[in-house]
Amino acid sequence: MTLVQLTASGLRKDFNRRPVFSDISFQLRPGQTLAVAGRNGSGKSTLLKIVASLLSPTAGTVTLTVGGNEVPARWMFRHIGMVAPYLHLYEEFTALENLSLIDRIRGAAHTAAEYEKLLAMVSLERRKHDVVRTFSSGMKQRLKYALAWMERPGLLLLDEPRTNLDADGISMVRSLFEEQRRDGIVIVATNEEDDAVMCDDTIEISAPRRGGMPPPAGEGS
Amino acid sequence: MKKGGFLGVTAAVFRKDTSSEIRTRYALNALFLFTVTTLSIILFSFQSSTVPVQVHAGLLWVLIFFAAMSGLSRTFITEEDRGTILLLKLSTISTPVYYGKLLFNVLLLIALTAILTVLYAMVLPGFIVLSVPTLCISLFLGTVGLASASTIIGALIAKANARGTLYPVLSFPIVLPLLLTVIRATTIAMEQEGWDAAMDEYRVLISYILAINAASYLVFEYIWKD
Amino acid sequence: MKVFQAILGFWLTAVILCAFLFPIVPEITRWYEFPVIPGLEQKARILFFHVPLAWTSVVGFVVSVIFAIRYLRTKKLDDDIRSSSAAGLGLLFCALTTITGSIWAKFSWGSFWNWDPRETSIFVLLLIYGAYFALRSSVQEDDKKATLAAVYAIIAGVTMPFLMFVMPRIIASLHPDPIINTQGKVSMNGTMLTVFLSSLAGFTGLYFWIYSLTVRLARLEFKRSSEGE
Amino acid sequence: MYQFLQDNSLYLVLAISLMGWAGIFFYLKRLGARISRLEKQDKS
Repeated sequence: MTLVQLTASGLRKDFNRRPVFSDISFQLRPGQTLAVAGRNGSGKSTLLKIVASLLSPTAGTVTLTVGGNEVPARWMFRHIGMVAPYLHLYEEFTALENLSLIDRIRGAAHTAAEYEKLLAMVSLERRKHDVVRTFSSGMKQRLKYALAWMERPGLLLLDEPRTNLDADGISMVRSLFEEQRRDGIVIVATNEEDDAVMCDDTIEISAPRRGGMPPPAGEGS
Repeated sequence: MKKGGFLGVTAAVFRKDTSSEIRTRYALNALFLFTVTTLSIILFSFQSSTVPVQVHAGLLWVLIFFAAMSGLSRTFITEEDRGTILLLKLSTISTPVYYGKLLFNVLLLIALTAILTVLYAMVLPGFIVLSVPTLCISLFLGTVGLASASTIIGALIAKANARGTLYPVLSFPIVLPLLLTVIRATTIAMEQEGWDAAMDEYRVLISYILAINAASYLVFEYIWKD
Repeated sequence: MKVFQAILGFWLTAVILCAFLFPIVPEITRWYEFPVIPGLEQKARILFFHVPLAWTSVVGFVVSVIFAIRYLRTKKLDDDIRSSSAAGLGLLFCALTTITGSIWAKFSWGSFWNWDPRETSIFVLLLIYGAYFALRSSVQEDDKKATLAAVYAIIAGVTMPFLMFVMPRIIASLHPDPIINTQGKVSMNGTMLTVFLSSLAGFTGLYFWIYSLTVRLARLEFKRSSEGE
Repeated sequence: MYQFLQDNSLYLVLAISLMGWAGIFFYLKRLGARISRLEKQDKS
């Protein structure tokens, strides 16, 4: 794993000229964790997507530095692992195929043993040859963790980390989280108090009100 | 691209799309049904009447065009619809994704064109070709050009609503110069001997392919982001 | 701006007067006479209006593509406003071209539409404009709409020259009818050419006048809609 | 009357064109003035 540092400054996102949030700044060094809290529709997911550079902000910048060098936005994905409800897997492939296909597309080539290890970590080793379409939503969530963890990313982004997970799954997420916070960064977007208290810091986002209008609907939290 | 290399990643995207297509047959089923229905409609309407050569050339390309319209946008639309595009975005940059999908579309359309042409020649005896090399070269260049244009428009359309109707509407003015040229080249193949009779047309087709691919390369980055 | 408008007003008035009042004679003796173009005679006068209209619709397209490229670079919605305004105006001029063209075609060639190379080209331009606005209307979000429209304008801008190049070669072979070629053989004398070029300049000026109005209006609308919410 | 119009149809077309152009010209001028007024309103 490479040591990364993340700086977000003055982030703001508008949808159709309607502000979702504005002026969000934070800085995270290796070993730091951040919780993003806020009501449904306040733009937690939007913020996470912007940090992952999946979406460009209306204003502000996100910079990721690795060993002191700034990573250009289009290459940021290399240092990011993400788990989110809106991130979907290739359902026509098996768990193992999902891992190996994405691995190849990432330009890396892990060994079969490493895939096995990852699948064992998320307790999917017995279903590795089943297509994802037949998986329960909890199992899909586990597979997403395996995908996010495969490259040992410097920056882990978790949106609603416990969605669909059972007690076992939640403790697995916990241990991943502890493992990551040793020298990596974690950002968690969550509604749950339990997740937020694990983190060093919490930022609360809320839509800048304009004449009492409710924040825009549609963009999932 | 350091690790894996650009070509390796492009190949990986292509492989992913191919095996996905083999598993799901989203495009293949649509294309197969399309071919069967349109060919039989043409067969019924022509019966045994003889038609001029140009009509055959035109008709063949109308078939290929609409086949492309029914099949080639899938590769981007399915990613967008199923939300897997985010997984791709988190895994690589725009260019290899574009070229992987372009390669997939080109090969799919080449295969389809080959099958369509053979079927067409078998079913309609009026389709007589004097120069098979000219026909092959024109079909090849035309198909590559059509697939290139369809791929970038497909990427565009995947982000919009009302895609089904919009796809041919957006594509038609873009591919019209290509279609007109390739129809002419096909007509030449049916009328004249020698593979170089349609040299001018080849030049136009090749420069069209180069131009549309250069433009796609430059703009795809912007479609990819957001 | 005032001066520009006054000059434009006189300029185009003069063009209209010259275009209609200068006599068309078989044998040119005086400077203000136009030569007879076989098959067109008095109908040749529409040339001074129809061709500039077609020209401006192409100008509209080019302006739209230029601002589309700029939008992708700057991501400022103002460039999208300029790009789409140019396209909207281009569409209007393109429609006018089609109408005047087919009226001319009716009187010269006997039918409203002949699929001659230029007619087909302008028709395709019309299709591109139509597709451009269809695409715009199918996207809700501003940024995305602007980006997709810009990309489409650029792709169309790349393929359009092929059409201009390919079309005359293809159609000529399908329509060997010599009547259709009269347009290609239009022979102008110096006076005619001067009036023609003045008209081109005048219409281009008119285009940019209307264009600046459209852009200002669109900006106002844009500002109002973002404040109104 | 009809004969007169037919003989001078060119002038008729000219007159119509001139009137059309004048109409467009003054319409655009008025439009420009109205837009300027709105722009001023927006600024203040």
